[in-house]
Amino acid sequence: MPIAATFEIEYLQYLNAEGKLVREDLPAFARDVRLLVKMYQEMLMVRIFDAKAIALQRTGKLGTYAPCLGHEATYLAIGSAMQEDDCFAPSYREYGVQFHRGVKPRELLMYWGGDERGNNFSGPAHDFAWCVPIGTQCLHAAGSALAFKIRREPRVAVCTIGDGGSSKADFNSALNVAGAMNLPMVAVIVNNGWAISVPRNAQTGAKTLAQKGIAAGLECIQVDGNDLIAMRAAMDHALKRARHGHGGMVIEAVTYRLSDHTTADDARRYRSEEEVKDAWEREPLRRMKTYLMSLNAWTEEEEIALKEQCSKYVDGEVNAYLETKAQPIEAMFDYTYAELPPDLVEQRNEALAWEKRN
Amino acid sequence: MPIAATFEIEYLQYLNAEGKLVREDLPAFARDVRLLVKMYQEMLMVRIFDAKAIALQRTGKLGTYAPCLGHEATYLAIGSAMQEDDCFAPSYREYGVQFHRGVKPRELLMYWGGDERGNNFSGPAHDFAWCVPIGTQCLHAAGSALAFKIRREPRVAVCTIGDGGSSKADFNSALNVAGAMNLPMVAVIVNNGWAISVPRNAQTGAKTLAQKGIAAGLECIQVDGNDLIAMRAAMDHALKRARHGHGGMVIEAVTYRLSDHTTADDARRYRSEEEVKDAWEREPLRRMKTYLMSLNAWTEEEEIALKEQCSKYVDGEVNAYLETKAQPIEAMFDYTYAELPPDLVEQRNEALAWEKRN
Amino acid sequence: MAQITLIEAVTQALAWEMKHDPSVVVLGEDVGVNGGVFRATQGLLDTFGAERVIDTPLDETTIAGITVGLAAQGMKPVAEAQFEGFIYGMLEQIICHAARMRNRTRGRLTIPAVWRAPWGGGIRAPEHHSEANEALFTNVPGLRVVLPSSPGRAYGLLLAAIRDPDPVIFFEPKRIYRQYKEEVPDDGEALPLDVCFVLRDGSDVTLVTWGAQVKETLEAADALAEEGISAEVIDVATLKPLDFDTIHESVRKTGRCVIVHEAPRTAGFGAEISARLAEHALYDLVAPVERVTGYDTHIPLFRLEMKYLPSVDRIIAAAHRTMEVS
Amino acid sequence: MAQITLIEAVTQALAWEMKHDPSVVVLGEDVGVNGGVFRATQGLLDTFGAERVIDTPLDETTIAGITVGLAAQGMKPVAEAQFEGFIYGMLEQIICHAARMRNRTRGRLTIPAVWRAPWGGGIRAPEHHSEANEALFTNVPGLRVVLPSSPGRAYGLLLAAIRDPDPVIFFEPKRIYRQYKEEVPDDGEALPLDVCFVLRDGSDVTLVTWGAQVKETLEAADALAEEGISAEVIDVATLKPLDFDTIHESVRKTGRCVIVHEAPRTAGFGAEISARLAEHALYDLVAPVERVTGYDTHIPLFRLEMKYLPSVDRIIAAAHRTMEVS
Ligand SMILES: Cc1ncc(C[n+]2csc(CCOP(=O)(O)OP(=O)(O)O)c2C)c(N)n1
Ligand SMILES: Cc1ncc(C[n+]2csc(CCOP(=O)(O)OP(=O)(O)O)c2C)c(N)n1
Ligand SMILES: [Mg+2]
Ligand SMILES: [Mg+2]
Repeated sequence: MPIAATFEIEYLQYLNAEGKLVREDLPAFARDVRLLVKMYQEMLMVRIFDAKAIALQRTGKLGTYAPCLGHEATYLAIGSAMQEDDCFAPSYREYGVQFHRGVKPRELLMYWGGDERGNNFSGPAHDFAWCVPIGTQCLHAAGSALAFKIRREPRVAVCTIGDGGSSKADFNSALNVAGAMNLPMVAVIVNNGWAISVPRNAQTGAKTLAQKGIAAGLECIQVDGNDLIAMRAAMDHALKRARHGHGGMVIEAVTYRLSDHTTADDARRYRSEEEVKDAWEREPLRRMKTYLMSLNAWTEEEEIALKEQCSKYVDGEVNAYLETKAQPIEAMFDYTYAELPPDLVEQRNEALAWEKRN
Repeated sequence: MPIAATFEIEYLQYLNAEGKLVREDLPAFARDVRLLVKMYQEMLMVRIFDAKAIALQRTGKLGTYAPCLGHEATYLAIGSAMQEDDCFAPSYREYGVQFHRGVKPRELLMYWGGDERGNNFSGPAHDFAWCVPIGTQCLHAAGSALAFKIRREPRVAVCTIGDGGSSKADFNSALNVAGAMNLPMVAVIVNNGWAISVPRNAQTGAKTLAQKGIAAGLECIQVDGNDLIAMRAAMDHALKRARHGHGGMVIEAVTYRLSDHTTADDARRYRSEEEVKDAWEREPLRRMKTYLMSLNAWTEEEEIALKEQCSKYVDGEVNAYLETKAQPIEAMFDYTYAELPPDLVEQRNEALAWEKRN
Repeated sequence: MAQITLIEAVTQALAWEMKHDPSVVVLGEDVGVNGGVFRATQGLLDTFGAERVIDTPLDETTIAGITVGLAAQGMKPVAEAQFEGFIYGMLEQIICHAARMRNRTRGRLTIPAVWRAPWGGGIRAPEHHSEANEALFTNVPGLRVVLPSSPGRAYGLLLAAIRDPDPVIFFEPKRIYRQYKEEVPDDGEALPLDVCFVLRDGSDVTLVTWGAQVKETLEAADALAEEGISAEVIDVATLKPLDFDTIHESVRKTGRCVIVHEAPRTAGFGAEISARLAEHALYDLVAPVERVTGYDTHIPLFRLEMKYLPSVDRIIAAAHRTMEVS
Repeated sequence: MAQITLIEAVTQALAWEMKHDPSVVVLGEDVGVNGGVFRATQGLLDTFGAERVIDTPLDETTIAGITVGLAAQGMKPVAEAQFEGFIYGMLEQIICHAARMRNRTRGRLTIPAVWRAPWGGGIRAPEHHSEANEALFTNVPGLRVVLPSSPGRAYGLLLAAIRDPDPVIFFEPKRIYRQYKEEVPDDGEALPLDVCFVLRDGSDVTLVTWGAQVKETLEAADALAEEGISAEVIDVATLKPLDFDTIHESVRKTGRCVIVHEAPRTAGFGAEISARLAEHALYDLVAPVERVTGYDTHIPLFRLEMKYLPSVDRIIAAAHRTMEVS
């Protein structure tokens, strides 16, 4: 029978779970050992922040928190590959990307601590805030990419989405419009195996999540999301294509959610300890550390020193967060519209009066 | 680089535009010439109905009407391949499917004539009514398929969707859930080249629309939608797979909208006469007629006689439609809930009182 | 007989109806093994199996659309939106199809489905987990909108919602999911939809509310009682269709009405009640109607949310304002 | 100066603003070559090119979502829903993001976008092309909801909507798109949002309405005048935020109010106006407030639709009822 079209999804990995290179053609950036060390240090910092945030929640000093344990390589690759004037549209646990883009830990804590000011962060002013409604951020990335294209700015919009989120209508709509309009957009599907309690295979009959891009005519690739080198290489490639007007791309980063979904979740209800133990064998930091040490670029002493340093830094941020007073009640009103309509002025006064009374 | 997955989209055609067979392996049904003649007759009947409906609208006797000129083969193939207890979820111009399933022309006219009773039709009681919100019917098909699967009934749900509709979130969601739950559902993308004024290529960067099924892990195929034999063969295959629990399928039927989008549209505003003239060269009836005549299974005399017969029949239906009185005003209330709540009883009486007054 | 919470009453109602009606299925995100993020479907998977307790892909459009399809083909689906703040993706299917199918087909196809969702603020949850968006549904013909406020009413009204031949939006006030327990016989007895419940008789002022706010309203009634002000408390329970007669009867008696709800004030459902009073009870009203509601702003993240939600004090103050007039 | 229709005024406003503000883009289905199915964007593609007059794929979720993205990055998108009945797929993006972005980010990101849609019944259109669903938006903080009722107000209010720094839902009463022409200077003069327009002064009864219904309401006022009843007619124009003062002032004078709208009555926006009267104008009201509205049913297909829409007779009758009291 005549063939109308054929497609191929490649799988990219440089550094395997044991920290050994599995291919020769190392990309240029990966030959810069100091860069690799720096990225590794950032991954470690993210992991330390994550642990402290969970501890804060457990002691009642933070609201529900979504950890990123196991996603560090994927996030660092995204963050380090992007330019500052590129636009990032996250979901809700991409701390590694945000730290690299200048968001302060205290700001992330403020958001999870129930304070909107955390979204008015030190990162790029054009970046989007956390996006709780799954998948909707992908269309913000597409719209941003369209703005860049209209204004002929060499900028790329990057969105991240989960394996569960790859089922959400908005995600597929975003890929489709990116393909239809040839937008400078990169969508990274962070496939960590689970959407709360729903396993990846219950989300779709597709063999890979990367192939969702085929429906939109986008280039797609599946990458070992625990391999910092492979993820960074894929991001560099995708960003370059997009920046030069060659269109959007879908990257499936295969990783694993080593933590509960959030601090409100108990993953033991729905997945086996074995699965998690097995996943720890493939986690991203250990393999990078092994690799760097094999290059004599990293030592246990440096590791210990760095952990201490990160710990101090995060503690400082935590204190800054804890010392932040709640917003005054007016804050509830003052960002609803650019200018407060008469109705709201009245309600605002009403609320202020109650504040005084109590 | 290692390959994670590969895909192929086949293109199916038996009868080319000139009415010549392009492959040897004729499916069994296509060897039954009497069946082919009967299907041809039904296509002709649809075309005659279509013309009369447009004439009715032009003379103010019908509301906005969506013609199906050029889609006859695709629709007949779907209608004739389905079993009565299968479920059909159409958009708004699949007359060929509906006639074959027992819907009366007068009923279709009633709907376009502004009377809900047209949806309470003589076709299968479980079939869905016309669906104006683009793409939403595809999820009704998926839900129906899920009901059949839960009840272990050997039934298939079939939905049709346009090339434009293939961009709608609901369509992609329907494919995804069909794949994820292995549902007995067949989605036919009727690619007629246009979504009102928007050409197929503005809808998506995908090379084929069939490949949208790849994102959902479904089997997909592209078919010459003007070739009754190929379309019927594809439908038979898809229905059989689905009925036997082998999952859903996506069929892209490549055809062309030879008419305006609806009687409210003027296609000359956005497409060239040449394109339309060229499309007429590939229209479905002529090639079938040529083929049947080459088999000495059809003559000009029979054609003329049939046209007259169809014409008479449709005129009878038109008259039945024109003679139907409008519903009483109560009809506006009586199908809002199974039982009218007190509020509405009051409003109903109010409305009736007004009727009496005027 | 066991004492159960509101969330346990929801589970009990689902289990009863699934046991007695094989056409009932539950679907949503994490409703299976996980038993729902609030455990509303806890244990149902083990009892009824994966074909009737369905974890769907993560897409509200999908959930709403297949729910319509299931219902049209004779099933009785109970769909869950994980939070009320994620129900927006379901609106096209609910408004265009669930609410209209009976009317569109002159009764040939009907949608006996329920959409459940945890609803409202006050649990220190993240963004989009604290909304009171019932007003999205109350202007849509063909829908019923139900909001229980106690374990007993959650059980009886959910049974009624599932058995109702038309689509029902069933919002569960998550703030009081586990607030207290009460005896709820598991006898399959449904409560009537379309009636308001008078929780407390009173003669001076009528306090009308629904959902979690029933708690604050009853507390306000207690405080008022201590001052010698007799407040009648009405739980609307079924917002649409509205049983205005019960409210009207009460206001005929008291001449005063305070409406309490979490949602923003402007065009919140309280407006409809206040409007009906202006239209049908004008001469019964001694004092202007009062609305104690969320402000016309987004409910803030949790550090400020309790300042947004109507408080006992605000309800009492509103009642006092109505009492100033005689 | 040219006389133009309401739809031409929409086009004129779009063209003016695109000419004077390069960040304004128009997007939607068939807005390009076809100029929109009602021709609202007629000629814009030729003048401003395909980068600013954008035909999108057929998906409302896409349109709404990229509109949010465009606006967040400094563009001023004017998105079109081809009909109000197809706006449901846009709600999640409008409610969760357009309406909240400023609040969520403490003003860092804002959404200066407009969503236009032909609105309302009475044109013998197919199913889903005749709805009045403004109540979906009026309870959502952060939005503005605007409904012009004349060529001049369509021009001035659309300019204001595009220039407004916050998201605006702009519904265009399609029934009067081409009903009459009037002179509308193309001078870029915006009209104020947040104010009601008093179309006719009167002293006996206040008729409050918006959209296409303004026509029937004015006709009713004429008929009433002939009986010697002086009716004040107010076009609300901007439903949210509501300029209640103008309405209140009028009712203070007349003591009577009839609210007219196409949407179903229960929880329609008329309820908010009636409620505010019950709360702030109780002692001004001589007669109960009246609502003349669509019934609490789906607007029927066109053979019956005119029996659904409020008629001049029904408005007059309601006014008479208010006059019976003195
Ligand atoms: C529209 C919407 N529906 C449901 C939810 C509730 N919810 C929050 S996270 C989540 C699972 C997401 O899984 P995935 O997309 O894989 O991302 P991950 O959490 O694994 O990073 C769900 C269902 C939501 N936030 N938004
Ligand atoms: C949700 C929705 N958006 C917009 C429309 C308006 N509309 C009606 S038909 C149509 C084009 C459909 O094109 P296609 O899907 O290719 O089907 P065709 O009409 O070509 O058969 C549009 C945009 C609609 N009916 N529903
Ligand atoms: Mg996941
Ligand atoms: Mg088409």
